[in-house]
This record gives sequence, structure tokens and C-alpha cells, in this order.
Amino acid sequence: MLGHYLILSAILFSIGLFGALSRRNGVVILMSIELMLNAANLALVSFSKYLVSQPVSGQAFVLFILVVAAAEVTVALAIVMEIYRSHQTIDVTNVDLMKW
Amino acid sequence: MSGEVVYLVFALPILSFIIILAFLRPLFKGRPKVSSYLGIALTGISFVLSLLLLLGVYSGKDLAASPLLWLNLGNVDIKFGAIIDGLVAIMLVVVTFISLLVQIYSVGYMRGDPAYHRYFALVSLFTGSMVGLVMASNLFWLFAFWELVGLCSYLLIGFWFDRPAAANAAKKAFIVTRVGDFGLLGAVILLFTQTGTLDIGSLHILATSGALAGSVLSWATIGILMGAMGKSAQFPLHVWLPDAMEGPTPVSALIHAATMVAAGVFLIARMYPLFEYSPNLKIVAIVGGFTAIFAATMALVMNDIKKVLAYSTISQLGYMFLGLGMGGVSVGIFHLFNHAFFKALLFLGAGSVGHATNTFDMRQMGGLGKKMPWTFACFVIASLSLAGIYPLSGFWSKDEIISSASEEPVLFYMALVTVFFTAFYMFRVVFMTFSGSYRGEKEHLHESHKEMVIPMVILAVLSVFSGFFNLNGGFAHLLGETDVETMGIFEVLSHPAAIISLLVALLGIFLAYAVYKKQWLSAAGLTRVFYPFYTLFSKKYWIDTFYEDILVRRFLVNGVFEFFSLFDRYVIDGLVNGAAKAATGVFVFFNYFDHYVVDGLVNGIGGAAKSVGKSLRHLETGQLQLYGAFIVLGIVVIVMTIFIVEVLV
Amino acid sequence: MEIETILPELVLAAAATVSLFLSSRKALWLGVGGLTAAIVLVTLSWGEEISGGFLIRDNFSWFFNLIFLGSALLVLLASRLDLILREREYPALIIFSTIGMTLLSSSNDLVSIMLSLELTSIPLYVMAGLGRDKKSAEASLKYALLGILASAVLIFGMVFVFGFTGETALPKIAQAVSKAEVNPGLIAGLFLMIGGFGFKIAALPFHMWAPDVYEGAPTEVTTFLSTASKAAGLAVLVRILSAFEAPVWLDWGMVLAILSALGMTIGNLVAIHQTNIKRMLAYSGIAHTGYILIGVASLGMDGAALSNTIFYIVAFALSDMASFLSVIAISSNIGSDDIADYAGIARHSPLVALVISLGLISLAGIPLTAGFLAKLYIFTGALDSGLSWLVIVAIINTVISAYYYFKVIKVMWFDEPLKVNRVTVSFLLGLALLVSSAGILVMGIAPSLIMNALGQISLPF
Amino acid sequence: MSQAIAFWVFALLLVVSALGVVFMKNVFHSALALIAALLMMAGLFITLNAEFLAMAQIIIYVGAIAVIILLAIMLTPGLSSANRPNRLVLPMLLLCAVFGGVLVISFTRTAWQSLPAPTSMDTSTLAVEMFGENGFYPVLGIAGLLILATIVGVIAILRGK
Repeated sequence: MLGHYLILSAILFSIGLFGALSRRNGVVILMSIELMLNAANLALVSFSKYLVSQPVSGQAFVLFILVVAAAEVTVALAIVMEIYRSHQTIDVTNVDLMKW
Repeated sequence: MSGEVVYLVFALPILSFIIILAFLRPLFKGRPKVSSYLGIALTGISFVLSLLLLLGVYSGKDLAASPLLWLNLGNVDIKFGAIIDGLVAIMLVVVTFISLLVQIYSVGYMRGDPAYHRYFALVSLFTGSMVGLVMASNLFWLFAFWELVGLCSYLLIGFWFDRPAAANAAKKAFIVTRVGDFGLLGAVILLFTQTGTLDIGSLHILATSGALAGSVLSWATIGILMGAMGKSAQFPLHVWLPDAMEGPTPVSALIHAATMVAAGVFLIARMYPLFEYSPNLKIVAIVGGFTAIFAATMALVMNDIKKVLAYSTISQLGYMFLGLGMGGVSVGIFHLFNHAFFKALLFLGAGSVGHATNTFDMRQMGGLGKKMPWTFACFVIASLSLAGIYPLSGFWSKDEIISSASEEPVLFYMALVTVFFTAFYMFRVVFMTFSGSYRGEKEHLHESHKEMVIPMVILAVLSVFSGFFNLNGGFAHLLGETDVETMGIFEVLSHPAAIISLLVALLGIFLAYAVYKKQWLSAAGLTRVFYPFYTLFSKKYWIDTFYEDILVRRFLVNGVFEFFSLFDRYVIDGLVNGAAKAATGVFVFFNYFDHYVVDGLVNGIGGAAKSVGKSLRHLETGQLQLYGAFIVLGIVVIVMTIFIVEVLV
Repeated sequence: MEIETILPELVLAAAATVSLFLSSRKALWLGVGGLTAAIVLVTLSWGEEISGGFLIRDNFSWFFNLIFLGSALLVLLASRLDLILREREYPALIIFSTIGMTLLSSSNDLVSIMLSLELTSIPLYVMAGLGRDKKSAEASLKYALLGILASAVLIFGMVFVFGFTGETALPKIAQAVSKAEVNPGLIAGLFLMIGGFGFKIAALPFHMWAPDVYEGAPTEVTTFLSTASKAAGLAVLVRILSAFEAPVWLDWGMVLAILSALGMTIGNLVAIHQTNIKRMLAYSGIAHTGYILIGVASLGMDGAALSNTIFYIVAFALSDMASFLSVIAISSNIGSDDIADYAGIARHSPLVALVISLGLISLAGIPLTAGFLAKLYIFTGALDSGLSWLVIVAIINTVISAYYYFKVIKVMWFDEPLKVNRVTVSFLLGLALLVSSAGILVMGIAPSLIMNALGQISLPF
Repeated sequence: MSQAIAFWVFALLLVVSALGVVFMKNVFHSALALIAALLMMAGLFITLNAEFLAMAQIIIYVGAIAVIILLAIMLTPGLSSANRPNRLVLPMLLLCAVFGGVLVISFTRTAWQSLPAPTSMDTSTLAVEMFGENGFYPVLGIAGLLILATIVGVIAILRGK
């Protein structure tokens, strides 16, 4: 059963990664990264159910990942809104004033 | 008091140099004296500290300074440490004391010079580097300070660099001493590769235990001797020193008495165990004996008072080498010790005379004894001391050298003849300068400022008494020699060598008296009789001409320099251009690679509908998602490679 | 956990929180005071070792804490007054980030590493945007989105490690890892984490954000990013790697060596063609991360590698600090970051030109500066660990890098001046410049001063 | 058995809604899909005996994070512009597929050190783990500072010039 959960976690992580790397909309990128963090949570919880001697340290870890995710998404959302204010777009492919 | 004080002796002059250059020169433009006060104060403290060190060593205290670790490379530590023994303590006292007096004297002498700050900064640096050289416990540091001393003397000799003569003299000093330095560098490298250490103490132990012997030791001592000959102006590397008179006179005093030229003698004394166990100690004596008489002959005929003193220094340094080679460390260093005082005094006196008359040509002087009584008295005392007249300081050390040379008849007679010459040329100077009537043009001659006179008086007192230091063997004892023959202040006159050299010296003074004071013999007549010799001496044996015309101009300029410029033009430029082209090429390649291959790959995979060229135009970097892709790609490549290498295989 | 374990952090947190309620100037001074107090506290704690579960305060963390606090203090002193007046949260953000760094270098547990890494990064994402122009906003966006992505990758790496060892505490992880057999999960976990930290320290190929963010962010923030933030990433990387030292089949040393070679080469080659000085310094920083990774790569093999690496980090931080602070001084006067506009600056502002030249000379690794000895130590250490091929690459790179550093120096000292306005430097900025350039010289001339302290640092595992 | 059924249901819905997040044309719909995915995740947590986490997931993720995102999208009209792929979509797909493959290999080929039987757990063991002796509570301080820094940061950003 552990293997199922882990493979699901890997799939979820890859979907999130794909979203983060291929979507133009900044907010969608953020949401995709949330999916990646959720994949990590899933793997952690399943580890703590099936493997780990201290059963819940994985769950505690998850709680802190929730904090991190909340903090990250809040700040990043504010930054995306700021970008919209200055660039009139949240298409990240158009944010390329600086290059090479 | 702990031995670490020695680092303070070194640091204070360096600090003075830094403060003057960094703060006083920009901030106190209008009040130059601030620099001199700072230099004098810090050097004064240094002097007091070295005196304390000397007293400590003298009273037999075991002073040691733990080294400061400077650099640690793998297994090799390069340490900055200090040796504290009698030799170092004596040298520190001499260096800081002469430097202190020279700086006090310079307050008057350099008054009004536009580069006053720079002067005091350089003198401080000079002092500091010499202190560093003296105390260094490691040949690496000794060599570093050796070069720094050379650099400082270059800067000070060329202090008035707008005078071409000064600039040339500085260059000459730098280049000629560099010839010797190559020898020293070779020796240092040789010793390091053969023994793996540059610590002077360890080298001494290796030499005395016989672990270091044979051709290595022989070549190393030859190299060290070359270095010493360059710095201490021994034949044939003596040519820079007379020209070095172009610097300010107090600097000449410093160079001749305590810093630059003393470094060579000190180096041999420092590395004495190596010389003792090599066959080359005799060579030191021969070089010294020959240089002594050789330089004295040229001093006979010079008309410039500072040139006479310069050749006299070379000659006296020859004595020191002779003393080191025949007698031992204490004999050579004792002469260095005494010589420091009276030679500094002679230069300061010459400076005082020159300051008054605006010339150093003795033909433009005469009769100054009445106008400048203090200078006159001091100068005569120093001359008597230099001539080796009982019981002034020069007598004692010179007597030791001559009696130790008595084992080798040839060297002994050369030394005696040199005594005669020395007495003659010194009193030739005294009579030409101070007696008779004034022949120059400048009027209103008067005694110098008191800042200039006081150091001279102090030195005069020391020139009289410093020789008594070794009466009961105290000096030799300080340098670690145990079986010292003591000679009382009167018993010494029963010594035949002493009597002979004293008589020879008096004969020289008498001859000078006869020719230049009473004119019983005419100088012109003497010149005519000894015409071939006169020409030979006054042309300096054509050695300078030989170096400059034949070696430098014909051979170096036309041959070597031409070769170097060709080398420079074709090889170096070619290399540089080639490297630049290669670098550009790599970058261009990289750019192309990036532009066509990387972008092309990315597009080629993705651009099913679009043509590659069109995509290239649109696919720009600056895309944050591309950056993210590289993060992921990096991890994928690393992990997959490791999987393939470690897991799946 | 004893209260004195986190006393410096408490002081800093109090200063940051209170400063939010003060006027900008007072906030600045409170921040300076808090940082100074923390520096004093950390210095007094030198040599003590307090171990408290999630945090371990040993000499390693004390020393790195000094680097962070010192950088933060210098950056705060050097910040332009208009930035401080306009952004009153700025001192608090810098201090929050610094707290994150001090905790990060002391963390002994994956959870606290994750949290303090976020505490370090989030204020930096915000500060990158404080320039309040398009470039600055863009820098902030790129840094934030990529940073979050990298931390998601990092966290996933931690998940693997947790899954394999069942522990979050590093000592226990080290224990479990030392007994492990060849194992894909552990490999993936370690390198996912290296990817996350590699982002933080701008190591190739995780570096691509750096030039854009360095260029767009306010130079004060860039300075902080390139010194303190990079050092923080390296500190935690070294700590994590030392827990993974035991298994021979997990050859991260070779991977880091290859990344190092790539980073040096590409960083230097691209830096040559930069026209913006901040961008040039960004690529130079990528190259220097490569040099530092030489030391990190030889951690397992050479006993002196740790002190060599930290020496390099300090030397690089000081040199980069001197360069970037001078850039602040110059660009706030001439209003440009283009190297071409630096022409002849030495004519009318020789002191600032001197400081930046000193910084660049040290970055290039010329003797008598910190950078030279740092390179010397790292290279000799790598030779002892048998990484001679890497040393050859590094030496070639050093030669290449001299080209673009000296190009800037040449422009400043020998080109005809374009603009006549003199670069004026505020007292505090001047002080910061003086401290950093004095540091470069002192380290270059008397390295034993700092090397002796570094000798007392050891790895916990 | 019932766990297996629940897993498959939640897993399927999770993957579908995750794909929805990425591929929905309308950003607003993407956000709704995110909420769905987060709820599915909570369900999976329950199958893993992590009831407290499931609750936290709903309160924090759905109740806070997702709502913030929704609010931001609704209040800032520009943010809801269409969710289009960039030009690199196919290489990215390949890259992510390879990456996912690497993750799956790592997960499946690792010999996880399994324990004989899953110990019973409930919320009280989590509480002990958090607040008991050697618990995680000191780290809460860092988490608190993190939140504070975040708030300050957001204020600094949105206050504007």
C-alpha cells in the first residue's frame, strides 16, 4: 500500500512541477507549487503511517510545511499583484526586461 | 620584560611610516614638522626598547619571542619570528640609535624641503625594514626585508629624483646590489630545497652537526657572500656606494653607519656557523682585505668630502669582512659597532659643513675650524677614531682585526698599509676643510642649528668611549664567545701589532700634516711623482667605466635588451594575442552553441508546428520558467547519472 | 531548550518588531543597535557549545552568525537614506532575514532548517522588490517564484531522507545514513536537497535567477544576497553534507566538483561580456560559488577543507561587500550601473574607486588581498585531496576572470571621464567601505588572525 | 479493503483535479480545482489515520490559502486572465515526465526500512509529539517569526510607494 501512496505523491509532484514550469499565469504557477508541497505532505504522512518508528514526527513535519506553504503563497501572491500593478500583466513570459 | 617586545621595536617605525603617509602627509600639509616629531618619538621608543633588550641579553636573561604564525600551507608553516641574541640586540641598538640621531639631525638639515613628509616616512620604513632584517628568524623573511632595505635605499638615494645624478645613482645602487641579491636568492632556494627549512636556528644546527656539508654548504655560503658583497659594497660590487652620495647627507649617514651596508656584514655574522663549516671563510677574509686597501687608495685622491667618506666606508667594511673571516663574529661586529658611531658622525659633520658652504668640494673649503668649532671638534674626534688612534674606539676594534690577521702575512701587511692610507686621507680631509684659509665663495658662514650639533656631540662622545665596551671581553661575551683574551687599557700597548699599527697611523697623519697643513711637500708635486697611480685612483681603476660602457651599454643594451624586446614583441605578444583569440573563440562558440544548439534543441523538441527560425526569434532568455527548468534538469541529470553509475550497474 | 541558546535571535526579533512602530530613522538606528548587540552576544559566546535539540550552537554556527550579522550591519549602514525613508519596514525585513540565517546555520533538524530557510528567504523576496520600479518588481517575482519552486524541491528531498531514516534530527540521520547500503531514495533525497541549497548559493545549474535578480534588486539587497544569503546557504549545505559523509557510494564530492568546474567556467565566460556592473558581479559570484564548492567537495577528504572553505566564504563576502557597497555609492551619484559610465571615476573620486578596485582585485585573487590567500588555501587543499584536475580548471578560470575585473579597473582609472559630478559618500557608507576594505587587507596580510579562529571550528558529525 | 477503495477514489479524483488546476482555461476554475484537490488530499490523510492533519488541511489550505487565492483573483481583475501554456510546454512535459520517472524509481526501488506493524495513532499522539518532552514546540517560535515576517513583507509590498 505504501508504494501506491508514494507513486501518487510522485505523480502529484510532477503535475505540479509541470504546471509551475509551463503556465503563463503567475497565480496558476503558485497553485501548482502548492500541489508540489501537497505531494510532499502526502509522502510524509504515508511514511509516518507505514514505516517510521516515531509514528507522528512525519505528521508534525507536515504541519510545519503547511505553515511554510501559507507564508510562501501569501508573499508570492502579493508579489504577483505588485507585478500586475507595474507591468499590467501577470503573464510571466512577458516579465523579461532583464536577460542575458 | 618578555621577548615579544622585539616585535614592537619592528612595528613602531613601520607604524610611523604608515601614519605619516596615510594621515600626516595629507592632513598636515602646512606643518611638516609633525612628521619628524612622530618619527623621532616612535624611533626613540624603539631605541629604548632595544636598549632594554640589550641589557636583558647582557644580564644573561633568556629572552625568546614566540613566532607569529603567518601562513599555513599544507604541511609547511611560514612563520614570522624573531631571534633575540647578543648579535641581534647589538644591531637593534645600533640601528635604532643611529636612526634616531639621524632623524633629529634631519629636522634641521631638511628644513624647508618640499618633500619633508616623504623623507621622514621613508627613513622610518628604512629603519623598520632594517630592524625586520636583523631580527628575522627565517631566511624567507630575512630575504624579504633585505629587498625592502634595498628598495628604501633606492627611494632615499633618489630622494631628489628631479636631479638626474640622483636618479641615476639610485638606479645604479638598485641594479648593482641586485646582482648580489641573485646570489643570496640562489642560496636561499638551494638551502630550502636541500634541507626543507629556512629557519635560521635549524640551519645553524644542521651546519654544526655536519648534516649540511660539502658542496651544498659551499655553494650556499658563496651565494650568501655574494649577497653580502652587494649590500656591503665589496669589490667588485662596490661601485654603487660612492654614487649613492647623491641622496640627502643624513641618509648617507644612515646607510653607511647602520642600515644598508651593515646588512651584508650582519648577514655573514648571522650565518656564521655555515661559513665556519665551509671552506669559504678564507674567501671572506680575502675579499675584505683586498677591498679595504683597494678602496682606501681611491679615497686618497677624491676631492669631494662625501666621496672620500664613501670610499672610506667601503674600506672599513672590507676591514669588517677581514675581521669576520680571520677573527670571528665578535671581531667583525665590534668594528661595525664602533664604526657606526664615528662614520655617522663623519657624515653628519660633512653634512654640517656642506650645509654651511653649499658644496662638498674640499677645494672650495678651508679654514672652517674657526667658523664651526663644534663641527670641527667632532669631526677631528671621529677622524682620530677612524684612523685608529689610541685610545679612541676605532683603535680597539681595528687592533683586534689586525692582530687576528697576523696569521696571514699578506693580509696583515695589506691591513697595515690600509691603516696608513686611512690616517692619511682622513687628515687630508681635516686639513683641507678646517685649516688654512677659506677658498669658497659663500659668505657669512656659521655653525649649524642645534638640532644638527647635538646629535654630533652625542656621537663624538660615543666615538671616544664605545671601544671600551670590549676591554674586559664584554662585547665578545655578548656574542657568545667564551674564551676571550682580555686586554687592559694599558696592557694593550705592549702588544706588538698594536704598537705597529698605531705608529703607522701616526705616520699617515704626519704625512697629511706635512703636505696639507705645513706644505713641506707640495700636493701637486706628489701627484706628479705618483702620476700613474694618481690617474688610476682618480679614475677609480676604470671599473665604473668598464661596467657602464662595456657591460651595460655594449653588451646589455645592444645584446640582451634587444633580445628581450624581440622576445617581448614576438613571443609574449603572440601568446597574449593567441590567448585572447582563443578565449574569444571559446565564447563565440559558447554563444553559438547556446543560440543554435541549446535553443534549437528546446525548440526542436517543442516546435512541431513552428519553424525553428521563427521560434528562435521568440524564445528569449530572461524567462523565469526556463530558469526553473534548468534547476529541475540539473537535478534530473545528476540523479540519473548517479543511478546509472551506482545503482543500476 | 535554554533561553541563552537563542538570546541573539531574541534581541534581534525584539529590535525588528519594535522598529515597525518607529519612524524610519529611529528604526534604522534600532536595527543597527540590535545587530551590534547580537554581534557582541555572539562574540562573547565564542567557544561555547550549546546543544538544544533543534538548534546546535557550536563554533561553526557562531562563526557563520558573525558573518551574517556583520554583513547585515554593513548593509544597513550603507543603505541609501531615501530607501530607508521610503520603506520603513526595510530594517525589520533585513533583521528577520538575518534571524533566519543565524537559525539556519545553527539548525540541527530538517524541520528547523526548512523553517529558518523560509524565514531567510521570504523577507529577501520582498526586499528585492523594494526598488519600486519595473526591474525591481521583476527581480522580486523571479526570485520569489523560483525560490518557492526550489524550496518545494528541497522539501521533497527532505521527505526522501525522512522516509529513509525515519528521523528529522541531523545527528540521527547521520547515524542512519552511515549504515545505509546503495539506495536510490537516499540519492534522490540528497540531490534534491543539494538542488534547493544550490539555488540559494547560486551554484550552476541552479544559478540562473541570480543575474536578473542581482540587476533588478536595490543594490543594498543585492549586496545582502551575494554575501550573507550565499554564506547561509553554504553553511547549511556544509552541515547537511557532513551528515552524509560516511557512505562511499554516495559520491557527492565528485558531483560538487563537476558543478564547481562548470560554475567557474560558465560564470567567468559570461561575465566577460556583461556591461552592467551588478550583472557582471552576479556572474562573478556564480564563478566564486564554484571556487567555494572546490572546498566543499573536498570536505570529506581533507582535514583543513572546512577552514579553507570558510576562509574563502569570508574573503569572498568581504570583497563582494566592498565592490557592491562602492557600486551603491557610485550609482546613487551617477545614476547608472553601466560599466561604461564608470569611465574616469578615479579622477574625481579616487577613494571610492580605490575601494572598488581593491574589492575587484581581491575577487581576482591578487596577492596581499584576502582573495589571493583564499584561493591559495582552497587550491592547496584540493591538491591534497587529489582534485588536481579541478585546480587546473580553477587556475585557468582565475586567469580568465582577471580580464573582466581589470577591465572595470582600467575604465575607472584610465578612461576619460564622462561626467564631472563627484561621488559623495555619506559617513555611514564610508564607514562600511572602510571596514570592508580593511578586512580585505587584514585577511590578505595576516590570515593567521582568522585562520586560528577557524581552526577551532569542527563539523558536528 | 475499505482503505484501498477509499485510496483509489481519492487518488483518482486528486489526479483529475490536479490536472484541472494546471489545464483549466479559466483561472477561477483552476482555483476551484485546487480546492477540490486539497479536499481529496484531506480524504487521503484520513485513510492514513491522520485525522488532525485532514482537519488542518481543510482549515488552513482550503479555508485560508485557497480562499486568499480566490479573493486575490476576484479582487484583482487582471489576475484572472486566461491560463495559457508558454512556448516550452512540450519540453517541459518531457522534463517533468522524466523527473516523475526518477521519483517513481527512487520510491519503488528503495528498500524502505519497514517496521513490523503500523502503530496505532491518533491526534493525541500527535499532540505528544508536538508538545511533549523533546517535542516540536520550540520550532513553533521560528514558525511564528516566519508568519510575522510574512505579514510585514506583504504590508511592505502592497503599501506601494
